[in-house]
Amino acid sequence: MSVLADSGPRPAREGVGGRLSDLLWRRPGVLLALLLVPPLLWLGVVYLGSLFALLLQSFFSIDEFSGVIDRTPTLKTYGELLRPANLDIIWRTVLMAAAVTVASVAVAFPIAYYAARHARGRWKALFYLGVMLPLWSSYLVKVYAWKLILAKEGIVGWGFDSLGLGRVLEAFLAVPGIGGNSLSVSPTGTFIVFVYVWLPFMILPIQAALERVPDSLVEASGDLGATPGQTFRHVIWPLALPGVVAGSIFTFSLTLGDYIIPQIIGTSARFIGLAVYQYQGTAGNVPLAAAFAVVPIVIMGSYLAVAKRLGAFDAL
Amino acid sequence: MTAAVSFRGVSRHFGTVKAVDGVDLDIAEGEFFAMLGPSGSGKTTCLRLIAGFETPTAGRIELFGEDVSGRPPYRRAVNTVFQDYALFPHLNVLDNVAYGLMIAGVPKAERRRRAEEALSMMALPGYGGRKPSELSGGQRQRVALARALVNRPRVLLLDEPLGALDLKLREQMQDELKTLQRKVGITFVFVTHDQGEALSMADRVAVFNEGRIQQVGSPEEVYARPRTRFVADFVGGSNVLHPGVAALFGGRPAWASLRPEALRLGPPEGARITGVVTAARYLGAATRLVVDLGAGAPPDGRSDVAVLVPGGHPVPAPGTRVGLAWDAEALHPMATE
Amino acid sequence: MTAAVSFRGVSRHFGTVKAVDGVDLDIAEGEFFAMLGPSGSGKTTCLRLIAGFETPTAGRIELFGEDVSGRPPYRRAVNTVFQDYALFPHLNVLDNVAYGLMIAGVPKAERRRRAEEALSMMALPGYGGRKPSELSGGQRQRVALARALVNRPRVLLLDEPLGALDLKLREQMQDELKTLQRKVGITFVFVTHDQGEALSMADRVAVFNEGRIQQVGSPEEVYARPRTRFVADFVGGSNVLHPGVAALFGGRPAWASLRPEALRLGPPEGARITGVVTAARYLGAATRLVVDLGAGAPPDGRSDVAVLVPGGHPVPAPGTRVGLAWDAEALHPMATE
Amino acid sequence: MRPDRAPWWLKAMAGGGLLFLHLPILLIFVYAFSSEAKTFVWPPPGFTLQWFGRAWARPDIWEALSLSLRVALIATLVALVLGTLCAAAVARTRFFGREAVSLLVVLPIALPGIITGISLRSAFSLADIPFSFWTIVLGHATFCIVVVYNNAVARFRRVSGNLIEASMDLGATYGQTLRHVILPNIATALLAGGMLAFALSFDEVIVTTFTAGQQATLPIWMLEELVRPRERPVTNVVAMVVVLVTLLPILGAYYLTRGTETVAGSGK
Amino acid sequence: QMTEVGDGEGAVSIVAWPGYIERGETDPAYDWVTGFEQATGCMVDVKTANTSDEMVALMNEGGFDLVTASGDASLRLVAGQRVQAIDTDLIPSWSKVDDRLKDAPWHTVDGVHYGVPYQWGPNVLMYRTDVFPEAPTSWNVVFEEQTLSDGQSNKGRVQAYDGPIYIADAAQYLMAHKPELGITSPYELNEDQYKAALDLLRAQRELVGRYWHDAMIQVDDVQNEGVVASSSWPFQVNLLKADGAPVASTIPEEGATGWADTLMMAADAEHPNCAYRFMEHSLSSNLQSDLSVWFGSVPAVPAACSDGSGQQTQEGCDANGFQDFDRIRFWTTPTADCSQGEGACVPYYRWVSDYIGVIGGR
Ligand SMILES: Nc1ncnc2c1ncn2[C@@H]1O[C@H](COP(=O)(O)OP(=O)(O)OP(=O)(O)O)[C@@H](O)[C@H]1O
Ligand SMILES: Nc1ncnc2c1ncn2[C@@H]1O[C@H](COP(=O)(O)OP(=O)(O)OP(=O)(O)O)[C@@H](O)[C@H]1O
Ligand SMILES: NCCCCNCCCN
Ligand SMILES: [Mg+2]
Ligand SMILES: [Mg+2]
Repeated sequence: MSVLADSGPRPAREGVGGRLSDLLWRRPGVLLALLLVPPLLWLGVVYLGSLFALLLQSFFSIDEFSGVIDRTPTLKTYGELLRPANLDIIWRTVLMAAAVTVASVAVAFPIAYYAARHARGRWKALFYLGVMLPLWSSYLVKVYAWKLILAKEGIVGWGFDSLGLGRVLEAFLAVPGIGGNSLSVSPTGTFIVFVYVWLPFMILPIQAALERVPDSLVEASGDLGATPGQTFRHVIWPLALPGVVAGSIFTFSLTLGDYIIPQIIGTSARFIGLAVYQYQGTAGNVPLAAAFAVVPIVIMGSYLAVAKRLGAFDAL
Repeated sequence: MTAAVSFRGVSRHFGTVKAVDGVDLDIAEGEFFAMLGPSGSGKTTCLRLIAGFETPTAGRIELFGEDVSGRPPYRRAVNTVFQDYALFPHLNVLDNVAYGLMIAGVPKAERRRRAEEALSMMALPGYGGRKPSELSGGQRQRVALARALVNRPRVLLLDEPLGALDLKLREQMQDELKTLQRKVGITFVFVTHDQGEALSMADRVAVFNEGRIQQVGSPEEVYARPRTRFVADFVGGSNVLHPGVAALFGGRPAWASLRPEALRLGPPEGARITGVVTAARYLGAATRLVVDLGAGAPPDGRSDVAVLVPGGHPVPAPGTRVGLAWDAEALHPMATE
Repeated sequence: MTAAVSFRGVSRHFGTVKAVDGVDLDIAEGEFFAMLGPSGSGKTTCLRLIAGFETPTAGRIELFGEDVSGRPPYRRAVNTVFQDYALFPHLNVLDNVAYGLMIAGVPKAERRRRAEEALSMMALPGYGGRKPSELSGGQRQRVALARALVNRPRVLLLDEPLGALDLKLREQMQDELKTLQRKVGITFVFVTHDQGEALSMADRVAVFNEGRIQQVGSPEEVYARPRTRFVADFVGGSNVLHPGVAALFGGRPAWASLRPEALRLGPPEGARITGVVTAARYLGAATRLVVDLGAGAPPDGRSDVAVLVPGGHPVPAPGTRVGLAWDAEALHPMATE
Repeated sequence: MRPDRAPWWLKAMAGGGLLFLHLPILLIFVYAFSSEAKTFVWPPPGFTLQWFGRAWARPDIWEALSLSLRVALIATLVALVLGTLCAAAVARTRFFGREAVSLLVVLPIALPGIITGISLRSAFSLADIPFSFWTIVLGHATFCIVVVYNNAVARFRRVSGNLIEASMDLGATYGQTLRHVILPNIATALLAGGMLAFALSFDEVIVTTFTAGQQATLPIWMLEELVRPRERPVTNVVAMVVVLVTLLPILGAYYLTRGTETVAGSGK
Repeated sequence: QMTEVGDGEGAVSIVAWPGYIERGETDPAYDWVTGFEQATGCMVDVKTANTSDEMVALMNEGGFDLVTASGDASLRLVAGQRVQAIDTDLIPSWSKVDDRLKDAPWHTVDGVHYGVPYQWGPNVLMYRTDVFPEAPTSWNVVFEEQTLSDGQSNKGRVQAYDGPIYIADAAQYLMAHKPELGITSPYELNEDQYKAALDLLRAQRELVGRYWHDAMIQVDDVQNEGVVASSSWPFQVNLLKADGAPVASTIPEEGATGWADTLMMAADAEHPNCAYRFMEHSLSSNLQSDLSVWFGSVPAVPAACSDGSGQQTQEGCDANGFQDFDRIRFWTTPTADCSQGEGACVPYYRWVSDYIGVIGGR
C-alpha cells in the first residue's frame, strides 16, 4: 500500500507558535492562567470590586442638610435601614417577589409542560419561539403596553365595561390591600405586570427540567398503578422542582431589583428597587441606597445557596 | 387453561409504519417467554401493547381471558421492567420499590417491610437509603425488578433489561433472572435482540421480523430447526445453505441450515466435500474457521461455510485444504423464504 | 530489534488513584498488541501515555528506543483511533482524513490524492464529500482509521474502537482490522475490555488489573495457561479450582484452572468425580452445565464446576448425577494470587 | 403518540399562556398606527401611518439608536472574548475554584440589575471615573458575559476534549488546533451568544441608567418618552421597531443552535 | 471667583425643572435656547429633575454648570459648597431683577449672591371643570373625603405631590383649619405640629390612588386615570388646557405653597463663561416672558410682563400670581433650628423618610 508504505518522521514544528505550544503542553497551568486572567480581572476585580465598594458605602453616612457624604465608617445608615418605613419597603418587596414567583410558577407550568411533553416538531418550535420572543422583546415596551391595558380608560376597563362587568372590576378594586382606583394604580396591577414580564424566565427552566424527565418514568409510574394525577404529584413535580427553583431565582431577583414597573404601575408605595434608585439618584443618599442594596444581595445569596443544593444551578 | 397473554390479529400501525402487524400469540401462565428480533421489528411495541402504553389499531388483546381494550396501564395486573430501568431519580431505592405500594395505599410500615423484603430477595439488603444514581448498572436492574415484583403482578414485562450491562454482569444477571422466574412462578415476557440471551433463558421464543412473528418455539426448535432463512440467519451461528449447496451436501435442492459444530474436519483425500481455510477466529473454547468450497458452489450462493473446531483439536492454518464430514440428519431443509 | 513501545517502571497517579502503577512492557514492531482488563484498570491511561496526552508521574517511556518525555503529542510518530472516533464534525470526510497532512504542510493536490487513496483502502471511495454525521458507525470507524493511517504513524493506538458498534458489525470490523494490520504491517496497540475480542484479534495480550499488568502472552497462553486467578477469571470461561478441589482432580494442591470444554460427562458409576447438575444454559452450539461436586469440596472454595456439552450430545436434566472425565494435562496450576 | 393525548384543559392553559405573552406586545403595534395622539382610547379611533414619518425625522431617536448600537456592539465584543475564555477554562480544565468562577459569571444576572448598576456607579465615583460611552459599555459587558459563557460552555462540552486531542495527535500545535478545530466548532455558538448579548445590551435600561451620564441609549430614550411623552405614537413606533429589531438576532441565534442540546436564548 | 466673562467654552449643562428649558421641541413657539446657542456658541445640555432632592443629588454628583434650584434646595447647595458665589457685576441685566427677589434669603447668604432669580409661582390646586362647576375654595377636596358634584366620592381621584416638601402643604392646610396647633410657618414644625401634619397626610393616603412625581405623568393621569383634583403646577394646567382637557386651577383660601427658583452655578463648573452668559441670557432675552407663559409662572424680571420681549402680558403675569408674592409660602428647607428655637423643629431628613412611610401606608 503506497500511502502507508514508509513511516516518515514528523516535520519539526518550529517557530514561536511551536515553542509556545510546547510550553503550554509542559505547563498546563500557564494555559489555564491565560484563559482565566482576563475574565477574572473583569469580573473578579472590576465587578466584585464594585460590589465591595458598594458595601463599603453602606458604612458611610450622609449629612442630612447638605446631602454631602461623610466617609467615616458608621453603622448609622443600617440603623436608618431598620426604620419602620424602610422595613415596610423590604417586607412589601419580598412579599411581592414571593407572590410573583408563585403566580409565575402557576402560569408557567402548563405552558412548559405542554411544550416539553406534548408539543412535537413545528409546535415545539412554535412554543419555543413563542416564549423566547416575549422574553427578549423590549422590557420597556412590555411595561408600557400594560400601562395602556390597565389604565382606567384602558383596555381592561373597556373590556369589562363592554361585557357589562364593570361592577365586578369595581368590586375587585374596592378590596383593600390589593385594589385601588384602577388596576394601574393598584398593587394588583404591579403584580400582574411583574408576572407578565418575568413569566418567560420561569417557563424556560421548567421546560428544560421537564424535558429531562424521560417518558419512561411517567410510564413506569402508570405501570405501577399511579393515575395521571398521582404521577404528577409524585414524579413530575419533584423532578421539575430544580427548574422551578432556577426560574424563581430570576423572578425573585428581578422583582427585588426592579424600579421601573412600580414607578409606572402601582400605588407609589416604594419597593426596594425604587428605594435604591431614589435614594441614590433622587435623594443622593448613596449610603442608604447601598444599605438597601445589601438586602437583595443577602436574599439572593441565600437563595442561590439553597438553589445550588437543589441542583437548580445548571438550569440557569 | 386460559393463556396469560393472548393476541388475536393484533396490529399497531403508526401512520404507514406497521410496527406490529396481525400478530397472533398465546403466552401460557408461568412461562418465560422471549421476544427476539432485530431492531425495529416490533418487539417493544408488543410489550407496550400488553402493558397498556399503546392501544392496538386492530385486533384484540386478552390478559387471563379478559379483554383489556381501553384499560389504562394503572388498571392492569402487569408490571414492566424498563430498558433504562426508569428508576425515579428523586426517590431512594426503598421509596422506588415501595412506589407501587404507596400508590395502592398500603400503610407505611407494611410497604416498608415488603419493599425491604423484595430488596433482600434481590440480594440488595441495606441498599434502601441510596439514590439510584449511586448504584451500579446491575444493582439498578435488580431494583427495577424489585420495584415491579413487589406489586405481585401476574405478568412481568422486561424490555431488554440487560442491554445496558457489560458482558460479565449480563451473564450473571441472566442466571439470576432465570432463577428468579422459577422462584416466583409468574409469567415473564422478555424482549431482546440478542439471540444468545433468548436461547439461554427462555422456555419459548418468538422470532419477530417487520412486525410479524416468523416462528414460535422452544430454543432448540428455533436454533436447530429454523422455519425460515430469516430465523436461521438471525438466530445465528448456523450455515444457511443455498439450494445448490444443500444438494452438494446431499440434501434436497432447497434452502437448508447446517450448524458449524456439526461439521467435522478431516484430510481432503477421500472427503465428499473439500475446501480451503480462509480465516480463523480463536474463541478460546473453540476456533471458528471459514472454509471456502471453491468452484463447486453455485454462482448466486455463498461459497463458504463456517466450521467450529473444539478447543484441544488441531486447527489448520489459513490456506490449508481440508475435507468436511457431517451426519446426514444435521442438514435441516426449511421453508424457502 | 528495539521495541516499538517500551515502558520502564511507568506510573501515572491521579492524586491517590494509581491509574497506572509501575508498568514494564515491550511491544515489538509490527505486533498486534491488545490491552485487556476491566473498567478502570488503567488501559486507556497507558494508551494516553504512549500518545502523549498524559505524562508519567514516574518511569520512562520510549518509542523506538527514544525517550519521549516532554514530547507533546504532535511530535510523536504515533496516531490514535479514539473510542468515539473524534471525527471533526465541521470537516467533511476527505478533509478529516487529510487533516494531518494539511497540518504537516503537504500541498493540497497531494494530500487530496493520498486521502482519497486511504479512503479507497478502507472501502470508502466516493465518501469524501460527506459529513461525519452522515455516516454509519462502521463507516465512521473506518474514516477514523484512514485519518490516522494516512499520516504513516509507526504505532497506531486504538481505544476500544469497536465498543460503540453492535454485535454483527463488531465481528465484521474485527476481521477487517486484523486484515488491515497484516496489510500495513505497523504496530497496533488495541485497548478492549472484551476478552473475546482480545483473544480473536491479538498477537499478544496484556491483562491489566488495578493499574498493573497481570500477564502478557499469546491468546492461547492467556486463555489456557492463566498465571493468576484474576487472569483465569477475567479471560473467562475457565473453571478456577481451589487448591483442595485441584487435588481432587489429581493436581497439586494449588490454585488451578480447568477449561469447561476439557471436562467430559459420563455415567456416575466408576467415575473419579461425580456431581449433580444444577443449571443448564443452552448456547445453541453447546450447552453449559453447572455441576455441583457436593461434599467433596473444601469449605472455602466454590464447589461447582462448569462443563461444556457440545451440540448434538445428550444434555442431562438438572438434578441428574453425572460422572466427570478429563485429561490430566488439561489441569493447569497457577500462581496463587 | 403524545401530542394527541394532551387533555383539552392543558392545551387551553398552554395556548392561553402563549396568547397572554403576546397580546400586550401586539397591542403596541396597533397603537403605533393609532390616529389619537394623547390618550389611550381603546379601540383606537382611526389608523394612520404618519407617526412613522415623524419618528424618522426625529434626530434624538437617531442619536439614541446609534449610541445603543455602538454600545451593544462593543459590549458584545468584550463579552465574546471574556465569556469564551472563561468557558474554555471551566469546560476544559479542572481547577481549584472552578465552581467559584462559574458562580462569579452568573452573579451579574442572578443579582438584580440595579445592584450591578449602583455598584458600578459608586465604583466610578470612588475612582473618579467620569461617565462616558465606556462606562456604559463596561456595565453592559459585565452582564453580557454570561450569555456568551452559557452558549460557549455548552458547546465546549459538546466539542469533546477528544477533538482537541485528535488534532494534536494528528500533529497540530495548540495554535493550529485553535484555528482549525476549536474555532470552527464553537463559531456558531459564539455567534449565537454574541447575538443574544447584543439583544440583551440593546434592551438594557436599569444598568444603563446608572452607568450613563447624560447620554441616552434607546431604552433610556424610551423610558424618558414613556414618562414624559412628546409625541406618544412616535414612542409606539419606536417601540415596535425596537421589538422587531431585537427579534432578528434572537431568531438568528435560535436557528444557529437549533437541534443542539442547548438552544441559545433560554437564559437571558 | 471670576472677574470678567471670557469667551464661551462651547457648552453649558443645566439641571432644570421639566419645562424650564425649552428649545421648541414640544411647541415651536416656545424656544429660548436656540437663539442663545447661535449667539454664544454655547450648546445647552439639559438634565431634568422632578424634585428638589433630585436636583441636590445631581449637583452633588457633579458634572453640571447650572441648576434651577428651588428654595428648598438652594441653601442645601450652598451649605454643601456645591454652588459658587456669583459676581452680579458680570451680569448686566441684574438691575432688571424684581426687587422682591434681589436679596431673597434663599440665594443670598451673608450678603453674598449665589445665583440669579429665575422664575417663581404657586403650587396651585388643579381641578377638572366637568366635576367642579365652581372652582373649589379649599384644599379640603384633596385632604378630606367628600362626595363630588358627579355623585361619586373623591376617593382614588385626587393626587398629591410625591416629594417630602408636600408635608408643608398639609401644614399649611392645618394652619387654616387647626389654628390651635399654632403653626406659623409650614416649614417650621415642632413635633406636635409635625405629627398633626403627618396624620392628615395618612388620611389623605386613603384618597390618593397614586402620588404625582413627574409633571408629565400627572398630565397622563388626568387624561387616562380619572384624576379630578390635585396640587399641581401651572405648567400641567397649561399643557392640559392646550390639549383641550376640561381643567382649571385656583389658589384656595388657605393659600398656596410655592417655589422661587434661582439659577445657580456649580462650584466646579466646567463652563463658567457659558454659564455666566446663560445667566445674563435668562434675564435679558425672551426667556422670562415666554417661560412664564409656558410654565404658568411669574418672571423674575417684572419688565418681561409688558416689554414685549416675549409672549407674556401684564394680565398674564397677574393671573400667574404676580401680585400674590406675599400670599405664597415659598419652599425652604426645614431645619431643626427655627424661629421656635434651636432644635425645636423637625429637620428635613425626617420629612424624607416619614413621607416615604406615609406613601407606603404607614
Ligand atoms: N410512537 C411511534 N411513532 C412512530 N413509529 C413508531 C413509534 N413507536 C415505534 N415506531 C416504529 O415501529 C417500529 C417498531 O418499533 P419497536 O420499538 O417496536 O421495535 P423494536 O423491535 O423494539 O426495536 P429495538 O430493538 O430497536 O428496540 C419501528 O420502525 C419504529 O420506528
Ligand atoms: N484525569 C484523571 N483524573 C483522575 N483520575 C483518573 C483520570 N484518568 C483516569 N483516572 C482514573 O484512573 C483509573 C484508570 O482509568 P483508565 O481510564 O485508564 O481505565 P480503563 O482501563 O481505560 O477503564 P475503561 O475500560 O473504563 O475505559 C480509573 O480509576 C480512573 O478513574
Ligand atoms: N437571565 C437573567 C436575567 C437578566 C435580566 N434582564 C432583564 C431585563 C430587565 N431590565
Ligand atoms: Mg425496543
Ligand atoms: Mg478506557
